[in-house]
Amino acid sequence: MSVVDAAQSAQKKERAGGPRFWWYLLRRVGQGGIVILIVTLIVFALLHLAMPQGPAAGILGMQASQEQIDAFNKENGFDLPLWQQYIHFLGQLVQGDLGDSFKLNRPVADAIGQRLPKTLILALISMLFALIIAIPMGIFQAVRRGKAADYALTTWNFIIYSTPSFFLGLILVIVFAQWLRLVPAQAPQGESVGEVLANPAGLVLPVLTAALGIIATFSRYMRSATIDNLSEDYVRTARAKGTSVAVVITRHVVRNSLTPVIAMLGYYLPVMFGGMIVVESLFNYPGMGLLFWTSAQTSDYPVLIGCILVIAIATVVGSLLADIIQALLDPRTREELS
Amino acid sequence: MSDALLSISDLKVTFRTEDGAVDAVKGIDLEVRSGEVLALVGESGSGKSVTAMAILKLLPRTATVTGSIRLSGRELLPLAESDMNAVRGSEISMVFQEPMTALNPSMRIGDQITEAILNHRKVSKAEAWERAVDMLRRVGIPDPERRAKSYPHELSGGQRQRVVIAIALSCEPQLIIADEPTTALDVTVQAEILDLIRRLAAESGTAFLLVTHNMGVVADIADRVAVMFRGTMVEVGDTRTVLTAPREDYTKKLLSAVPSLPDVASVVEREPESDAPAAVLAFDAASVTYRRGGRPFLALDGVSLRIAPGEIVGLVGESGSGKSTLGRAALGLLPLSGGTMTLFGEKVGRGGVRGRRERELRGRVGAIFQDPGSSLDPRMTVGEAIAEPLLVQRRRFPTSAAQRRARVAELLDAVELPSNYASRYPHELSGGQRQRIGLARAIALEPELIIADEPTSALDVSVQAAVLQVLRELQEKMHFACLFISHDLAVVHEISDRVAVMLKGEIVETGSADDVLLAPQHPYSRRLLASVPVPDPDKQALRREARAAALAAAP
Amino acid sequence: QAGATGNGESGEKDTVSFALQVGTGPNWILPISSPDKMATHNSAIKATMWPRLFEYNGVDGEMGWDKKASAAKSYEFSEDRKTITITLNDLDWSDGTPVTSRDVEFWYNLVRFNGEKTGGYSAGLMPDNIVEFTTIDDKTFSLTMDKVYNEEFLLGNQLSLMYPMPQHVWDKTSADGEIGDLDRDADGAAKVLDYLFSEAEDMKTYASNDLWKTVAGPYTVKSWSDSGLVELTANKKYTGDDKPNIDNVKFLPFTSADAEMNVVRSGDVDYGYVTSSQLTNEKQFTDLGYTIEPWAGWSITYMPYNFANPEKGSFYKQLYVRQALQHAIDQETISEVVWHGAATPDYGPIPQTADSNGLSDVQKNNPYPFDLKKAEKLFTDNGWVKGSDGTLECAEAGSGAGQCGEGIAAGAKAEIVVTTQNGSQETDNMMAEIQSSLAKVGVKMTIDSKPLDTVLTQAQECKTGSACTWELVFFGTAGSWYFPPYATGERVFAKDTKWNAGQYDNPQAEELVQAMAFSTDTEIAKKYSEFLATDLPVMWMPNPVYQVSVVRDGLDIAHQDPGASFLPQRWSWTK
Amino acid sequence: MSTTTIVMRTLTPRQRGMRRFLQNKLAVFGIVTIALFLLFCFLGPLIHPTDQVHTDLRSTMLPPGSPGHPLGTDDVGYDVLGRLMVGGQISILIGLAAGILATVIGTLWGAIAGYVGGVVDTVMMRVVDAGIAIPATFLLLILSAILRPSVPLMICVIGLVSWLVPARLVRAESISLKSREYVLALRAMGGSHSRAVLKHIVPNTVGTIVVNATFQVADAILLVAYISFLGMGLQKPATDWGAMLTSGITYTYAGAWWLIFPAGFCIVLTVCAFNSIGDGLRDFFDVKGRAA
Ligand SMILES: Nc1ncnc2c1ncn2[C@@H]1O[C@H](COP(=O)(O)OP(=O)(O)OP(=O)(O)O)[C@@H](O)[C@H]1O
Ligand SMILES: Nc1ncnc2c1ncn2[C@@H]1O[C@H](COP(=O)(O)OP(=O)(O)OP(=O)(O)O)[C@@H](O)[C@H]1O
Ligand SMILES: [Mg+2]
Ligand SMILES: [Mg+2]
Repeated sequence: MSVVDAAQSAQKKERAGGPRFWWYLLRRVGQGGIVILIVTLIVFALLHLAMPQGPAAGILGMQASQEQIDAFNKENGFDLPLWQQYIHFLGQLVQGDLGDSFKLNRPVADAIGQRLPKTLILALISMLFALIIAIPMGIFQAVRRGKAADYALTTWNFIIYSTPSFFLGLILVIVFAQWLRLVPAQAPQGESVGEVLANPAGLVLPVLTAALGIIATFSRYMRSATIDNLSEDYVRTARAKGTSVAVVITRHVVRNSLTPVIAMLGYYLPVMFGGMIVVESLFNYPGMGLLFWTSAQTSDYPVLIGCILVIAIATVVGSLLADIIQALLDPRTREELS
Repeated sequence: MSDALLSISDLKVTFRTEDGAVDAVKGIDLEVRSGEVLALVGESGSGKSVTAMAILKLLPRTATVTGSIRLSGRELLPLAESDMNAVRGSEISMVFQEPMTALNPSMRIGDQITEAILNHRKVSKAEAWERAVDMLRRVGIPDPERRAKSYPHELSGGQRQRVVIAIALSCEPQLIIADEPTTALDVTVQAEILDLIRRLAAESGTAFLLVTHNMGVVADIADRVAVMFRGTMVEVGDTRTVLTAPREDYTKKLLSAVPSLPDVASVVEREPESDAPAAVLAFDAASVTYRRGGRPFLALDGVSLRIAPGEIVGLVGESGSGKSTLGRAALGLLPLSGGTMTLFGEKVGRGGVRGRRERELRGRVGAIFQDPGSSLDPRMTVGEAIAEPLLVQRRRFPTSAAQRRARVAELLDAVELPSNYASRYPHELSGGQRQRIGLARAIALEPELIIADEPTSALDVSVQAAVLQVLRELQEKMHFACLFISHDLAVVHEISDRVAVMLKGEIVETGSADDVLLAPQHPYSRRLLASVPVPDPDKQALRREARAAALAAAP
Repeated sequence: QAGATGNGESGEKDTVSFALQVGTGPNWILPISSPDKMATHNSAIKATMWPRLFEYNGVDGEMGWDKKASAAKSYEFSEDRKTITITLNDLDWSDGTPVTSRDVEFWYNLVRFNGEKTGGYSAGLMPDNIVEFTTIDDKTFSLTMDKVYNEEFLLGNQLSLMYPMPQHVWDKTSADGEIGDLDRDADGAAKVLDYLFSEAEDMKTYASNDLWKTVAGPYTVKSWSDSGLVELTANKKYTGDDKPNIDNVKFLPFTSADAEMNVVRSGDVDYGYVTSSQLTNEKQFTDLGYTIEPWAGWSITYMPYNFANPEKGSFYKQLYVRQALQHAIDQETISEVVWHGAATPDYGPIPQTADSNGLSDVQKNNPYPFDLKKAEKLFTDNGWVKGSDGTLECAEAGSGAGQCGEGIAAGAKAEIVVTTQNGSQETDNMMAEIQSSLAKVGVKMTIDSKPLDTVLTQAQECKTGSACTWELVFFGTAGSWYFPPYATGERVFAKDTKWNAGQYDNPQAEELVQAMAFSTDTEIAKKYSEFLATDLPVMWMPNPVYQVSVVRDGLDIAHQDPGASFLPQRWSWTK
Repeated sequence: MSTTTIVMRTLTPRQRGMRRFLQNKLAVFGIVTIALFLLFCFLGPLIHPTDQVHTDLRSTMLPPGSPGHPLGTDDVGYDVLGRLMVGGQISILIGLAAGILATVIGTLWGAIAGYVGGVVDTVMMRVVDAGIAIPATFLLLILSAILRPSVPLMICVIGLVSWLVPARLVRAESISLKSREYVLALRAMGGSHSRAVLKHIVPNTVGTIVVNATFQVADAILLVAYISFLGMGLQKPATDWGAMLTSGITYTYAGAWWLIFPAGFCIVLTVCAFNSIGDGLRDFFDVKGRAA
């Protein structure tokens, strides 16, 4: 056996699940930690450079006295030097304490804890719905590459992608809720996920607004990944076995094309959350995006930082998950995992 | 003609491309008989692969195929796609060149074989699986039950090629088309695969249409040979006749360009290696360690090697043995993790000269790389590429733009290219021309040492012969020393004064080219040498036996 | 879904749904607020459960004492006008105990010992200005004040802050603590308030916590969600005269005005609002079965000039400059076109939206009507000439007649920066219009728009000692300043008060401002109105309505209170 | 040489790419559309001059077809057609400038990270990851609370939130390019690292860069629109299509379609056009996957 074989057989002993995998996982988690640290730095710096005098006047409103403002600043540590504030903030963060909202009469963790599931459920449904449409669409386009159907779908996707979602949402509301009166104009109003799910009609427009853009984006990814894979040698091998084109696509190509698409998913999370601001405000669905929006308007720093952190963590975890799923789909990357 | 299994007549293939129609195959006739191995040879682009793909109707939609292809008398060209699927894999199968990419990376190999079986045989999944395991065993994969559950990346190149062959064999087709099945493999592995093909042809009476450009392979395995040249069939005939007494000029030219090792001489007494004190390059117990996935990997393991001024040292060994690593270390692209390296008598690297002085020393070393495609920046003109060393080292050799232009013309002339090529881009040149540009760039600063890493392995034999010729002439003129890395033993023999053999990061044998290549001492050197097929059927038959004997003797 | 479920065809309508303004989700229940929980709806909702001692509002069309909704039945001043004796209505707490003087004292004690902690507290005023609280009997008590106050000021602006609170239930320091007279000493009062605050921090328990079940008003909490969806239901034990007509009131929070309007258009809200731009097509809503009723606020709208700005202060200190700028504001057209009629011109410190006897004729008749020529002339008469780019430049520096004025250097340009709150199209358009008018005069105006909170913070910069760079600030998209019933200016225009952000300082004005609180002269308000309307301490701006309400046909909401409060007990279904 | 003659006859990749680009109907549509929009926005005001500085409260909300106002007027009396032109100038300008800024930063960042590798790469890429993990809209919202919106500021802000994707793409290419033999050759002859990055790595990622840049421009134009929607738009009298659309939406139910659809249409069409060009350029630069 050659050197290559020897090296490979050595690696074989340690596949996913072996100590190398855990080492890899550890390293990735460590890197994620660094990413989150950088996020906190960016956000912290941004907020405090932005408003050196602190948010007190805005928070306490016009009726508050100077003494009350001073007391507020003292209580929240806004009178300390910036770096001390940062260290203090990190210290609390490590203990899992996101602090208290200035405006909402509750701890940040509580506020996010209540809003996050609502946003997540909406995001998840939209994402699933979008992928169920986008993946077959991309494959279809790749197979029909250059034909009229491909052109038509590409054009459609471009148009949807190019339409600002607030405009798109508005058009959907006008058409489906007000003209045709098929579905309600606002999202389900329940506090819990269960209540939200109990009203599927209310979910139609918000999900559609969020999903159309995702479909446009991901069907393009899927299309080009599929096109790439269709020109791979293994497709030729499969065809030489006498496997029909349809089977080659479903059995061989799809799986390999999904890999890059899944890798994109992890990084799409923040974009998704960002888009939720529009959907939530348009459909009266008080989730994370809106929480962030109102907090930005009212300088509610703890909530702002909390939201960004949650999303940053979600993104880090998301891309880690995407990598792991990718490895499950593609044995080649398992190699990279070790 | 009735015994012809496959008969092709007046096959024409035309591609519609953006530059107009390309006639890839211009009306060829060919026959493959049952149980024979027919080799299809010819230089790159002559239409070998297109012919092979046309038979299975796997050409892209841009291709127009005319003529007739008959399998056991049945015309294939008019068949519908579904009927053709019944033929593919069942009556005719195909083995492709690149074992690395020919398999679906995310499917277990057992499943990939089973798929072929289930496509054509009405058997249960379990039966098919059993048969797949059996096929793996037949192609010589150890522990086939376990291997069937592996994914392609877990196998070595040779094993993967065996799997591809197993897929092709799985439905016992009458004909297997193998398009360069061994080109991507090491010579030792290539020899194993060729053995396998020969055995299968003999055992099951399957006919092989073997596409190759390697005359040694042809000599080793083929019953008959067909020679193609630019889409036409130049010569078809019995292997021995074609190789030893070619009729056509093109065949003769092709054969003469193939370098070959002279016959094994009797074992000569070796002179002990004399330590020339004035080595231009000397490695002393040098080691290089790579980090792979966080773990160290020793790619060079205590290597000692010296190159005297004006001397050409060949470096051989199979893939992954560390040849390129050694070359890169010599170029200063990799730091040594142990041992020392001396350039022109001065120690470089850790503890040696550094900074400008080191860069000055480096300026006295030139480099040529394997791939003529990637060794030139596609966005730089030939002139810019050749002038780059002058520009980079302009502190040492101050030059004006005009001087550089003049020098570029001079260098182009030296590598026998017209000077107006300076304004061309690499993609406007052929592979051989590109490699000459690489050569011109390497000698621009009149180096005392050139590191050449597989400078001709990507070229056709005839082109390779021309490039080697230029290199040799330049060396005679300029007297640079050269580290010549190659896996082609014949080429190395032709050009080198001394040869070093590498195995797993170590140099196992050094000596004069004749000593090492004609009378190897180390068992590995011997095995390596025995695996190289020579383009002479009779000699090759002898070598094959010798190799078998050597293998049997080895533990 | 979340709409008025009781509005269906079927029988009695016993529910009404009210859309809360964006970002005003109710988040506080205790009558004493913490400083950061001062949202207007909090106090309106609280007042339906714990009636104020003196409820002042404008539901009758005029700001005045609303006896029906108050805890006090009558009052009487002593000879020296320093002591006021108050008699309480026959109200009972929902547990049957009567509302007594002790309950008022309880509020007084908690606030007096915890002033700094409570929202709306302002040193020297309520309750610091009460020198003695004397309980006469269960239903009567008297308050002795430190000074003689203007009667309207005392009742409308000071005593209206008091709430009787159920001392017999709340006067404790933990859930199972003893009820006692803990509030009567400073230490105990602090602990009691801390305890009540900590309970009030937990919005989830508002409907279940026993503390909040003891009410004396017409309503009690049925549910209260984290997102601010509040449902009130009639207090069955209510013994007052202000019985509710509709049993259930739902307050719906919204995430954006767009969302709210979509819901209104789907018919899921009984009493909501729309942006004023909808007034361009009222029919849209009348067709859907709504009536549009702009809700005017008891407010004024203005932009403070920053007299303390080290660079530009001297520019704004020139009365002719302020006059010229004021002449360039076309309040009538802006109100009519930009606000689509949902704003009223405002020329001085007394709200002009409801009738009041404090409004002077000078203010009413606009001392500085829109006149670009006059504006330009004011500049050119004072030593300014137009430069090549059309912007005025000071040519005659100096403080004499016909010169630019003290502190303005020759060559100084007439350039102003307005920091304005963002997020409102009407405000943006108004600023664009003013910018355009000023450009015609020769004044270059730069607009810097920020979120409201940022604007407010910036406006305080000069006071907190950080950079003092702003020139004019606008925070009046929904009115700049809402007054208590008696529209005094001591917190806006007095020399040292916090919200005199631009540090306006005029001894004559100062005297009038103080007199508003202490003078017994009934004409004092008019003098004050006249002086500030002409002296221009701020740039007077059109005063937008509190909101443009849409009310479902058949719902009678009486008059909308300019004080931005609402009394759902007065609402009724007429069909 | 035998191959030379063949090579001489064929087209250069550039010409080949050009032809392929022109075959892509969407890409041609994109080019034509952008050209028309440029004419409309920059030459249009010469043909249809309007006052886009001073408001005119006496003629607000005039419907299309009113004398002198082919597309009507908006809520402070600006002529809508003229406003589309000046708004378009700004939208396109911000889009292009921000797209280019993002591309330049991203390219250099990615090329250096990929080329240097090791710890530097790790740190640089963690910064990129951190940037990606914060939704751009979130950053924009925070910044909107702080800064005074102006055209240069918007360019910077959008540029600063959009360089991350090109940085990742270029890094990936840079890693594969740095082991190309021409880079090795340069280093072997003693060439400097900066020469390797600037002369070999960056120019060879040009395909990726240019394709991505067109998408960046499209995204930047969309982002400008979102910024307006989120309340950080430009102050009047300056405007952009996003601001026009956002303010027009207020009048949806007033039936003032001319305040909504023309601006919306312009955004959708330009963004579409830039995307189509990017798609065409992908074909122009990339031969991969043409067969089959
Ligand atoms: N899909 C295609 N489109 C256009 N031309 C093609 C296509 N495939 C092959 N050709 C052309 O057909 C000719 C023959 O190609 P072919 O692949 O058969 O060569 P070959 O003999 O197999 O060479 P090699 O030894 O390099 O594999 C070449 O000139 C090639 O450029
Ligand atoms: N950058 C690298 N990182 C990690 N391992 C490497 C790297 N480059 C080479 N190797 C490993 O080092 C060993 C020697 O590689 P090298 O390229 O020197 O082999 P070679 O003899 O040139 O082979 P070939 O004939 O295939 O070119 C191989 O096992 C290879 O996998
Ligand atoms: Mg071939
Ligand atoms: Mg090598």
